[in-house]
Amino acid sequence: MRIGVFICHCGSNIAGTVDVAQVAANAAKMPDVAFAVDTMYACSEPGQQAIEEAVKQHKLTGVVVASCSPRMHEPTFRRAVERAGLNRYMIEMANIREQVSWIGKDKEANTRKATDLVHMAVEKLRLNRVLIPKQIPVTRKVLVVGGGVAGIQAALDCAEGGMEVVMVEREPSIGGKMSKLDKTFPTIDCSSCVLGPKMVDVAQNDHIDLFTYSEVESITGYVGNFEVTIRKKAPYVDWEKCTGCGICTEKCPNKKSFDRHNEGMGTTTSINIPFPQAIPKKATINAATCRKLVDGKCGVCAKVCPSGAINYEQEDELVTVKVGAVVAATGYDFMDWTVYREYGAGRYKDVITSLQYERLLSASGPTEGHIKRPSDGKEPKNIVFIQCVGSRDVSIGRPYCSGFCCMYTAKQAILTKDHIPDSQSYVFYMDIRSPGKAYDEFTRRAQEEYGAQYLRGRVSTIVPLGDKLLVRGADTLAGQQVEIEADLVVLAVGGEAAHGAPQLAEKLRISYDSYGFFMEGHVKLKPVETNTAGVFLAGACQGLKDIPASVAQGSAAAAKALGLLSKDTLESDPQTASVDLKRCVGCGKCWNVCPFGAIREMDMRGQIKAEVLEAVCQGCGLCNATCPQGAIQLSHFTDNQVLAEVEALCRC
Amino acid sequence: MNAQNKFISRAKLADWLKELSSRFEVWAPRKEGEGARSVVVYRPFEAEKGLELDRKPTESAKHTMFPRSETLFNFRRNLVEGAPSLELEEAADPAPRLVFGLLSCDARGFQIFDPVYNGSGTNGQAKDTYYLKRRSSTVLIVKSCSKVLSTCFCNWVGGGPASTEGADVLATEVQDGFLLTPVSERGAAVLDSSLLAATNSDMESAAADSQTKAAAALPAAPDLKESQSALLGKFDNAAFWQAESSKCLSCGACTYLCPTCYCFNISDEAAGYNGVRLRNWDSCMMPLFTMEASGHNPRTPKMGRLKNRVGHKFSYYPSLHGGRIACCGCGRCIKSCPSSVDIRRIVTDAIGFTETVGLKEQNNG
Amino acid sequence: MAIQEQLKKMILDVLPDVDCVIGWGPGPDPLRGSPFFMRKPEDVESFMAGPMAVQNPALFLPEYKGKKVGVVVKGCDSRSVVQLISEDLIKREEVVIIGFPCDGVLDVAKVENALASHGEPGEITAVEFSGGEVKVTLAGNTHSLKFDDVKADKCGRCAVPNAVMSDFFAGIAREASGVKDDYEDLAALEKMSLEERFAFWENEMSRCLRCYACRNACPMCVCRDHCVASSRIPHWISQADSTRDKLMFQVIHAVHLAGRCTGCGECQRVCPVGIPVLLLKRTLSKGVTELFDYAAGMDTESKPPLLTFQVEEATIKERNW
Amino acid sequence: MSVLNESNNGKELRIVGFLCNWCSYGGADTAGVGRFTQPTDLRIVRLPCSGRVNPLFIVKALLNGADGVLVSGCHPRDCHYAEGNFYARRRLEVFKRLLPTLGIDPRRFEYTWVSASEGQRWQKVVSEFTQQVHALGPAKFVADAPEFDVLKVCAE
Amino acid sequence: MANENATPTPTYEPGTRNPYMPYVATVVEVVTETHNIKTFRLRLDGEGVHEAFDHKPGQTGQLSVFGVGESTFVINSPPTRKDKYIQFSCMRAGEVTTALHGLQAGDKIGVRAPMGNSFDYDAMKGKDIFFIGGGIGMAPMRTLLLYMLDNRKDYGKISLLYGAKSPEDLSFAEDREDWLKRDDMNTYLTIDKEAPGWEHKVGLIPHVLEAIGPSPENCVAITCGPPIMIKFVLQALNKLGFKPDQIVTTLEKRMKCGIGICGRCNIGGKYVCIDGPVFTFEQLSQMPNEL
Repeated sequence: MRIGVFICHCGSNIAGTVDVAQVAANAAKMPDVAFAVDTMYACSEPGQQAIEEAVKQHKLTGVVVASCSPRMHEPTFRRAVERAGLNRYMIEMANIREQVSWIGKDKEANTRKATDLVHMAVEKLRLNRVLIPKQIPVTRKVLVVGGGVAGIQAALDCAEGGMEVVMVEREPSIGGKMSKLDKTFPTIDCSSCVLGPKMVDVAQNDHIDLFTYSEVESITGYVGNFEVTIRKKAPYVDWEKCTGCGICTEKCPNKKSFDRHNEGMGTTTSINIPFPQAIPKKATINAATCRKLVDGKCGVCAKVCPSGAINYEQEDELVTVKVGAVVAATGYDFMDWTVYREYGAGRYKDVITSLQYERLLSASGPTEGHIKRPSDGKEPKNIVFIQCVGSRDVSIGRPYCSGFCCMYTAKQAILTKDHIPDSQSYVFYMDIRSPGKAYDEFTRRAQEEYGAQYLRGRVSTIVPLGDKLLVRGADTLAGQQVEIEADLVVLAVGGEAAHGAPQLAEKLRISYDSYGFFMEGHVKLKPVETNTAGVFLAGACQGLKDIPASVAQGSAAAAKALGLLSKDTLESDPQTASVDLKRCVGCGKCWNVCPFGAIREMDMRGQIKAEVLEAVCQGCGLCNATCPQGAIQLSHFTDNQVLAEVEALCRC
Repeated sequence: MNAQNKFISRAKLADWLKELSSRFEVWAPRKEGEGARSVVVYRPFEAEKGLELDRKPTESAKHTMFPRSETLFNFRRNLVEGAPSLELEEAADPAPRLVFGLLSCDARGFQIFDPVYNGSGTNGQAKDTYYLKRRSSTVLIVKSCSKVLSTCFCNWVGGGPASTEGADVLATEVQDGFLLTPVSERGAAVLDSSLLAATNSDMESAAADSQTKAAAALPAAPDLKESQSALLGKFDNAAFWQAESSKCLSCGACTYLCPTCYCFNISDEAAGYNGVRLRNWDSCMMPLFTMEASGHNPRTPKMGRLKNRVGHKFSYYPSLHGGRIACCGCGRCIKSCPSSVDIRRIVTDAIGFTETVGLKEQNNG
Repeated sequence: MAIQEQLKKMILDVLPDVDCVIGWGPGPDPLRGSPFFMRKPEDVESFMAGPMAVQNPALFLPEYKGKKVGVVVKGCDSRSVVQLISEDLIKREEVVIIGFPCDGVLDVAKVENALASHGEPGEITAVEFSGGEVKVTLAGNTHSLKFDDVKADKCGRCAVPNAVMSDFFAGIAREASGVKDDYEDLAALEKMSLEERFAFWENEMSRCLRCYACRNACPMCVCRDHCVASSRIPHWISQADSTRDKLMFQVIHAVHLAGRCTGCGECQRVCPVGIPVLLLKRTLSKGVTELFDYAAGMDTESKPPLLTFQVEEATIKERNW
Repeated sequence: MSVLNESNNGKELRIVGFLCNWCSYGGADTAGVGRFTQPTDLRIVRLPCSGRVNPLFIVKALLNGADGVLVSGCHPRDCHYAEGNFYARRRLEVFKRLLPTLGIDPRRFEYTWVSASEGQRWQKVVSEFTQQVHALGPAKFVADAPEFDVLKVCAE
Repeated sequence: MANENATPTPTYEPGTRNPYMPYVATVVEVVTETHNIKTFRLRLDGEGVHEAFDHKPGQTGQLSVFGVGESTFVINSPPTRKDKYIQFSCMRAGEVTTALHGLQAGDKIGVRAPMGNSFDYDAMKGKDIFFIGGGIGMAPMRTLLLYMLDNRKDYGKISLLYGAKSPEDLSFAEDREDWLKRDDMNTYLTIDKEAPGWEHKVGLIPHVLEAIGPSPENCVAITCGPPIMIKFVLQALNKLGFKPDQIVTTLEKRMKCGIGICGRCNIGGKYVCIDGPVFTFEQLSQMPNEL
């Protein structure tokens, strides 16, 4: 092997505290090193050209670049050696900037350490092998999980791009949280007027196959070739026949069902269509409350249904589809605010959540847009909004900012004044967080034009006082305690990952954080990718965000899916595990631990062996560390490569 | 040989060995390990670590002549102005050695090595210089056995408790010391020490007596002449070998304790530019011994390997070396076998002699 | 002995349905038994159980995968069988397990050591067991040894004298002794300083012949013919007579057995040069027991703890940096 | 002795780090970007996941003369590969208990979790671990076969 | 006491050649034959060393990649063509061959050669020769074939049947062209399955051999290739009337020392490294069955 070593000055970033010329001189003595030089900026165009030229001139078969972190420039140098005719895996980097020059000033020690790191890279490189990606055929279809605004946007963009889309939504209608909103900030546009047409587009798009009231049962396969089983929950209504006329919902005798769409701000019938603009506009029976289903007595809806769509015998149905990519857009839910016992913990009827308030504001809501407080239906005059209920509160394990509450609270304060001109809104806040186009102006308008009184401080307790609620809190700016007699208290409850998100993540084999939010591939650079190839994220499932950000991420995820599936085949990353069939004894420890199901048992002339599905393997190397005889090796990080690095440091 | 027999008392033995240490790297048996785990091994002599001459050594003295691991040569690769270069450097010649207290079977073991390592296979074209250098410069002082174990069968293969084959000096325990009989010139040369005393006729007769007694204690030896053809005749008898090998673990305990097993492996170890080509003990009982790069292995099942070990000793080797059996009957492979595989039993089973040699109570199933 | 006769009858009953029954038979001298493969009814005559049933016959089971075999097991052996089944290294339906109540087995090395002053142990001509005594006839004289003094170490801490799992069981199950394994065997080592322990291993391992009897006698070694000890890809250790590499191999063996070792002790028993290699495995077993309250080979449904995990580990405390 | 280098006057010890690429290696980078000064003893081997760390790598290093070994991965639940560090946690915890039996001070080996954003934590981990190893001093190592003397890579 | 020792203890004679020390050689050229076969042309270093090197067709050598190890290969250039280099062809299979495949011109390599026996080309004089080679099995036969072509007048009719899975798996492109052009030999090439642009025979070697139907009269068949091919070629030759002593093959075994000591290449009492690699089937039939 003939290795070229390039020691980067990175201007003075490295050269300032590392004797790069000395490192290059040391490198020249290392095994198989045919050429070693220091270079001003290895990553610059002339720097890369110098590498390419050296490869050709010195007939190099491998390159070590000692510069910044490989997390930064490994792809850059891979491309450079590839241009020079080498395989892109015949390069190793020694991180002598982040891990040497920037963390110590002792030039001698740094030079020694840099030399060691270069030596480790050289020893590893000597065992690098040419790796060639495999081509895998793909199914050009995208699964979108979640029919909120992010999912809708992703589905529409994918369909627009000519891709087939399967959308799965667990509620009977798509629309998500946005369909429950009355207006949107900062323009006070009607939410359903904005969202409605998009929902209709989904229904009408030939490329989109919509499964509502359905959930993802299981996912197998791998990028380009997922197989998804969808559980279509039984609505006890044959949706092929249901016209959405709504007669059943008028006649249903049980009107005390929990109204999910209205966040419990009213009740509904056992058979219902969640809201007038529902897509699809089909009736669903609530099996928990339907008298026919609970005790077999009733059957009114079946009698009145003009199309004979009611079917009490209906059962869940499993449907299997093949897709090439998945967009997870499962959105968010609200944290359980009843942990705040000081706010009544659900005991006081007139302490409601902001989404409940949203339904009170909505013309299609239970009060037809009249603000009536839940306890006695009276129009409230003094309304207290409390922000950061379950956000930025370490004491209950919710240290993060939900991001959108400041804005919707300002919106609700404005709308309150619109609905009840003689009302007074009080907003207890910690900080007003309104970074966004026209956002800060909006919160100002709430205070300045609509007279909402903003109090910087937390509420310590709410106690009933007659038919009012006494809200005690601090105004930290005035430096005093305040007490407000409120008719209604609205809590800006913080969000958390949608219920069931971790379970879905397990099915998708993607990571999630301790709040259940899905982990993106890279915080900065891969915000919609995940660590499972072919699975992308859109909307609040990745982290709480407002509508435009969700829509943007929906489009971004669609773009990623479209890009991924733009070709008939995919290139798999060849840094995968591979089995030495001569040495494998088929003990099965590898396939038992593989987090991705990428290893399966196979029969080779009567002997059991392990087989790696290269397209599924993500290259974690857990199997490699598990296999007792080392018959399964992770390419590019083989045992011998790691041992070579260790020995380079330790041989004594 | 005109040299005189000599006597060394146990009390002076260590001093004599120390004296010899100025001329030789002296090796002798000593005890290692604690309690029930203790074993007797041949090690470079260190007076303070003692000698163990009462228990039979657990391991053979093979490694004193044929190290478990030895350097064939060092190599150094380099790039000189971009051009590869290579230097090879042969290992240094070994220092003269003296092994005290090896058993007569151990010494006879080297005689199995001799023709092979002296290039018999290539008509002397390729002689194993490493072995020959050691063999030429090593003095063997054999201690005759006064006791016989149930696993001993040196008499089956032409040996005896006081055989001098391969020995330079024979030491026989008498009174409170050893009667030293020079067997070769170089043996005689090491007996030239003021620490050694002259012998008397009591000693001489006691020694002769002890040797005779030990020889008599050995069980009757079957005639193994037929083993050559009998084992070849059984070569394709899978049922025979399967039964004989069922309990074999396929480990190397037998071959590594054996004074006559001489198989080795050659492997390179390198760090950076520097490397070393080693010759290490290997065992035909190990599954990978004959594994080819293609994955093909002519001796995949363990019975093929046991067959080779027994076959080599009692058939193939004798066929190449004038009928000499490549086993010295020390019985270590039997005594230390984890599964009590008994090579005597396999050979007599093959010849059909088992009943006649009193091994019938054993059952290999 | 009644149990021995019962076992023979069971073996004869099982024999027609299996390739062979693995048990114990006579060895090269009266002190040494031997694994015994019974294929024909007449073979069964020489079958021996009791204190001479030293070896662990479970070792051989994976070789017979695909065929049905019978195996006679002591309690400790049965744990190996169970562990093999739980790891799918053998199939439950391919093995007929015959158990018996075990009173402990002989440690040949201990007998030899106890008799060391009387002469070479190879001269033993008879061994008899009665009433807690072992009567050994050596060079014409009979010596009595207390069985407790010469039984295998593992028998002293045995909590499973009867097979954990069996298809047939001879005699009446022995009442568990209630012995708790307190890892007393580690005590001597634990008394040493770290430096002494290091020197101890250097010294012990320098004697290693690399015969790999320890590995090949281990019923839980899965790699069989493909051990990393001799592979170059991966190249964990050299073939040289290097104490470092020899110790490395013992660590490899121990780490591969962590959470899987049933403590049958065969590795240590078979070492021809008396290296206490079991200590390493026992250390890890102790750790696994403490951390995961797990003992290998007690349950075919359990998973070796290092091949699984819990999101919240109750017993693993993260170091506070 | 580490390679091609002149003696370092015993000021530095040999500490090998096995870091997962996604979290801890990123954390070390973050510490670098933040210019968080650290001792120079540690040399990092980059691996995809802490689950890739075979405990035997650690023994190999310690027997070959490393004075300390540090393994760091993503925090539990944050594994890039979902489960790798869960396995690593169990294996490393069990493994740590083997070291005293071998006569190796278990404080020469630590494992921990550092995320890509925890530059300061990384600085703390490295500093404290280095200090801990320095307090123990240079490690003993098992002598290798004399045949391997030629393999000792020393100063040119 | 007299020395009853019958065998004298052998001694080391100073100056005895160390059979384990390889020649150092330089890779002159590397030819990529197929996706997994490369040919290495080597010249022994040191003044006069290469010139003094002498071997016979069929003999083998041990090639060393230092730091990786040694492996046995047949010398596949004839002694009549060694002025520039000696040649080995290696199929990539294990660690050593993988390392060999990484070599470039100019690299250093170790050679221990020649070793083992050779084809009995003198006894074959005046006879017809029929070579049957499959895949890498062409390598040992190439030496003898070229040797015979270089001494063409000594031999009768020379024929070659050389086959592989596909056209891409055939080695020695240059030779093949020459062999096809020559009028002093018959060359048959075959591949297992039809391939575009293929103008020669299609079919498995034993079948093609039967179709060609060489006469056993005064003929020696020499065959090398994978074991399964040899098995069926042997059946075909039997059918055609060839006797076991008319059929010659070469064996492959794992070898280390190459001088009959280390003990792994034996088949009974025969050591493939010194008694082989060339055997007639007559000889093989008398050896234990352990291939």
